[in-house]
Amino acid sequence: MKKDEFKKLYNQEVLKRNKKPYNFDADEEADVVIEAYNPLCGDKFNLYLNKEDSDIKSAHFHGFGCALSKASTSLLMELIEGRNKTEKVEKCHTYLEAEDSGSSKRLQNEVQKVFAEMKNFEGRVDCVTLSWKALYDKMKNDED
Amino acid sequence: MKKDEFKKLYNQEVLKRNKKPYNFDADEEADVVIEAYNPLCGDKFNLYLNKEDSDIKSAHFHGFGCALSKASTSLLMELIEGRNKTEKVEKCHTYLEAEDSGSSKRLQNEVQKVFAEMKNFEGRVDCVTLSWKALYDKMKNDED
Amino acid sequence: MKNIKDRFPIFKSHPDLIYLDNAATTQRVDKVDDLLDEFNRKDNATIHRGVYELSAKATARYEQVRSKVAGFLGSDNPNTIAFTKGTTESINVVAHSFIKKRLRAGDNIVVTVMEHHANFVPWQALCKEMGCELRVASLTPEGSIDTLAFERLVDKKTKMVAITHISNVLGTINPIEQLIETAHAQGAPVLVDAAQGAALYDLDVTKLNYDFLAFSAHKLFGPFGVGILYVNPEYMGDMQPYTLGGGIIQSVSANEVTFQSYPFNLDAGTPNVSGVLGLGAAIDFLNELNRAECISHTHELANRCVVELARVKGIRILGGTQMQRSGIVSFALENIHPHDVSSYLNGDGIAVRAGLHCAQPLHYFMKEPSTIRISFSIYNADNEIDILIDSIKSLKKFWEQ
Amino acid sequence: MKNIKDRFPIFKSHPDLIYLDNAATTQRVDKVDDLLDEFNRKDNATIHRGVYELSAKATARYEQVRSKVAGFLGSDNPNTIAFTKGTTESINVVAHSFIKKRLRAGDNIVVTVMEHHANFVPWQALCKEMGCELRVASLTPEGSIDTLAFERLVDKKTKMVAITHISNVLGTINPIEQLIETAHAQGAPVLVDAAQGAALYDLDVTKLNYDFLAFSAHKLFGPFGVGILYVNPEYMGDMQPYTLGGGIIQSVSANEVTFQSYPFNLDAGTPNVSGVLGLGAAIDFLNELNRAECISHTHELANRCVVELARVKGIRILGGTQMQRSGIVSFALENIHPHDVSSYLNGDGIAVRAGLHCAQPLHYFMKEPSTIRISFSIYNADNEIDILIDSIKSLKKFWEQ
Ligand SMILES: Cc1ncc(COP(=O)(O)O)c(C=O)c1O
Ligand SMILES: Cc1ncc(COP(=O)(O)O)c(C=O)c1O
Repeated sequence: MKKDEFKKLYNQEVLKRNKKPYNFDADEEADVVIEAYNPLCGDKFNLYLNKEDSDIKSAHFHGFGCALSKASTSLLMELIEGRNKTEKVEKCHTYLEAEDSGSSKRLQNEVQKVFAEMKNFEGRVDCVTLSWKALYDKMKNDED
Repeated sequence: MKKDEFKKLYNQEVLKRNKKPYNFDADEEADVVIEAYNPLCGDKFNLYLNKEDSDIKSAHFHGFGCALSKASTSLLMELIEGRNKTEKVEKCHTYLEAEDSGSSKRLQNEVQKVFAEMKNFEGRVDCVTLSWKALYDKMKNDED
Repeated sequence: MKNIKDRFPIFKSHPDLIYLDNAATTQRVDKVDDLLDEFNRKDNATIHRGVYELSAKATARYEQVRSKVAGFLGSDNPNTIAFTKGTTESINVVAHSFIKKRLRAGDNIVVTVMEHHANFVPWQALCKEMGCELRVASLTPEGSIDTLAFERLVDKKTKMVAITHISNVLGTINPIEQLIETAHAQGAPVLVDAAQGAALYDLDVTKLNYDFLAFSAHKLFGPFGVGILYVNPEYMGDMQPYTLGGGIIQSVSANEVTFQSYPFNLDAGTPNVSGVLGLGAAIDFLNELNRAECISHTHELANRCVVELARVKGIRILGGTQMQRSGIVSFALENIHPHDVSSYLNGDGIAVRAGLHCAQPLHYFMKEPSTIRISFSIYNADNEIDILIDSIKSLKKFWEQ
Repeated sequence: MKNIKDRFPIFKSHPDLIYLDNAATTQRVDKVDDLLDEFNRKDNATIHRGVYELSAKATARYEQVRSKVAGFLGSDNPNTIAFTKGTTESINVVAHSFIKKRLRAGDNIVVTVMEHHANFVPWQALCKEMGCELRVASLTPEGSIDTLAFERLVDKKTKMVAITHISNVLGTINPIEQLIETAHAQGAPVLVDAAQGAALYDLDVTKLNYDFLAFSAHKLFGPFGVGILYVNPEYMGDMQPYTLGGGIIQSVSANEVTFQSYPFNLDAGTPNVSGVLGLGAAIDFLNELNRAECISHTHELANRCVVELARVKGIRILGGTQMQRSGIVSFALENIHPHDVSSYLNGDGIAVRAGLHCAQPLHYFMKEPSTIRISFSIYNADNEIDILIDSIKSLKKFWEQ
């Protein structure tokens, strides 16, 4: 990744969300706490979800991570708040698929597209998908 | 090793001793039986020694091995019969040293020289030194 | 198979070399040499969490090889594949990190008497440690597994069946599909030692249904120091680490440690990155080949070799003509020790192996203290058999002079 | 040190590369690349009992490397040296094949909090298994081992002391001579993890008197997949095999197995012959170097780097200025995560590592969740520090815009 690519990508959405992450606090009373942890780099976020029936009433997160993981977790919180479970799983799935397949076609949302492009960050895909994967795995497991 | 080198070396002493090895029989009554064994190729000889005081009254051997190991064991039997222990250790030592150092200077005996040259057999030194090492190790151990 | 030899640089510097020691290690194909050299000079980096380009690229390529190997075995799950040091380490991993904790005194493990030490000693040691029985399946005089006897050995107490696909001494191609069925009928998982077969034979897991499979890169035209372990997804969750160290840790404090999951819990220490990429290039080469043609080429060579050897007086060939034989032929020569034979053959530029070939139990069983092994690969040719036979005949003459 | 860089082919294809990840892996020297390529194309063969020329030559060269490594460590006994996959495997071998059977419940093993996972997790797991205590020596705030505290940890129940020569995060050079004396005074054998030091520092066993020493070829300009274990002759007889398989067997029947003795009982499976010969070439290169000059070169770079970094606002450098520091500097930057830093530096062609560097206990101890590591080698130059510092400053500007 060249420096201007770096700047371009960080500029658009990442730095903004890194500085002002959405719902960045520890909600100790949450119904569900999911840990998203990367042992190789030490990034660790807790995702705090409050449910109402099968809907997510509120989604908060807190922890330590790079700008990419923080911004992408922040985006995840924005997106899932108010959603029901199936929608959430679908969202994560669509997103992770885009990461995997290299296609962002199925992603409608402009913001999501930016994140899907992040896989071009050499060696940083793990950062971007950290919380999405953790949430997806948890949801899938609960289903089974 | 080229084929004519092979033939030259085998011709002189090896084939003779391989066909008519010295004292090639199992002396089940022997005072000492030493096993000389190479696990990689399966060569295995038993050395049967009969003592009188610290002298070797008789030295026999039996087993399975290639022409080099058989001939060299045969030579060893010839050399140690009638010797006392110190002489034996000395003989083996001189010989193994010659193998190691690449020098056959200290070896007086013409026959021994041939064997010392056997280390030029690519990858066959182990065959040649098999019984000599086994005897030497045994003698050294008994000393300690 | 005519132009294949040109792909192997060793024959450029040794045009007269008749290399018949392919069961020990194959020669390296140009593609592998090129890749290794290029990686060393231009792309060298270690993997994981290097966020600079060289390292990120090496990481991506390393993981691509995992997918490639999975595909090579017919699996669409790259995470079934772990990288090891070789077949030997792969088998040890299964013994130590999978089956050990499932063993109770009185259980048994079934192997065959034709196993390479790598697929014999780890099970033997484990059985001894855990108070279990090692059951060694016998062979027919021809050198095939006695399938009826095998069936009787496997029972409800059998916790693992470990069998070789091809014997590295006899060349026997075992009916592994059938043996696997027998084992599965008793609920026993099966490890296939594919060291000798992986280069040319189809080992598709969807057809053969093995649970574990092991092979080495250096026997399929690839580099030393790299091997593969395939683990059935059903058992992946049970795989513990083997060697402990960096790269496999989830979290560690003074009192606690948690590990990543298979296959990443087997990558302790800096991996052999160049070796793994070299394996990838070797598999690319294998995928280019018409493997059916390669198999019939090596089988024909071996069969003709058997016929020609049988004509030489005083030769005993291991295994019969009824068994399924790969490109391997082992024999002994009356009155001339295998090492003397191989030294003499070397004088004619012929490279063969002499000894026990890491298969002592088989040699005891066959009552041969030592043998000479000829093993063919894709670059061998018919006229090499003529030279071999001539050399043996001339040795006999020299010996009997 | 001017012309040294020309010896490293990677800088020909990447002339602007500023490679500061030498603690992870060093670049390969031309001599090693040349040897590997030549071996692969012209000399490829496996070792032991190949009685044909290629194999006999490979065997002889392989064993020569054993002598060379012994000589490199000041030992005149080649059989003190075993070849492994790397430092990690070497340490596991000592844990599993030497010390395990000497441990009784209530014994203890002493390590330090600055150990790499490779020299921490194996001992931790062993202690857990055997009911022993893992004692973790603490550091001064400066990042040096607290030698007084260390002395109190070692007692008559200490069955092993395992310490790193150089911390792969702090760069601390430990007073191993003194620590070894402390351990020996209590009768405890000492393993030195020399992964970071073996390339440049004098690790002569006759001076330092360690009992076990481990290092990896890939950190001394050599290939991946090869490591060294040195064992004091006093303990050689106690070394059991680790991985089981061919090449280490003395004799095996259906019921019994006996093994060869150390170091040959560690060579299970086909060895990484090319890798070992590559290590030999790397040691030849090291022997050519003026190592004292190399050490002062890398120390000067690291020291200047510390000074320059300290001037940048918001930077926390791990370890102090009082400690003995090798060519390694780790730091954290206020408000900018190490991965963001390293991605940005990559944009300027600078390769550094970010994360926990396989040293979680140390990071917990230092209360840093993650750091950026700069590690210098002989081919790095002063102006690279300028570029590094400029890049960090420009990142800060971009971040705070
Ligand atoms: C201090 C230290 N010990 C052990 C290791 C492990 O070495 P390897 O990964 O080559 O096994 C490393 C490097 O990764 C290290 O820096
Ligand atoms: C049948 C068989 N199994 C296992 C092995 C061991 O393979 P490696 O030495 O590559 O670990 C070999 C070859 O040596 C073999 O032929």
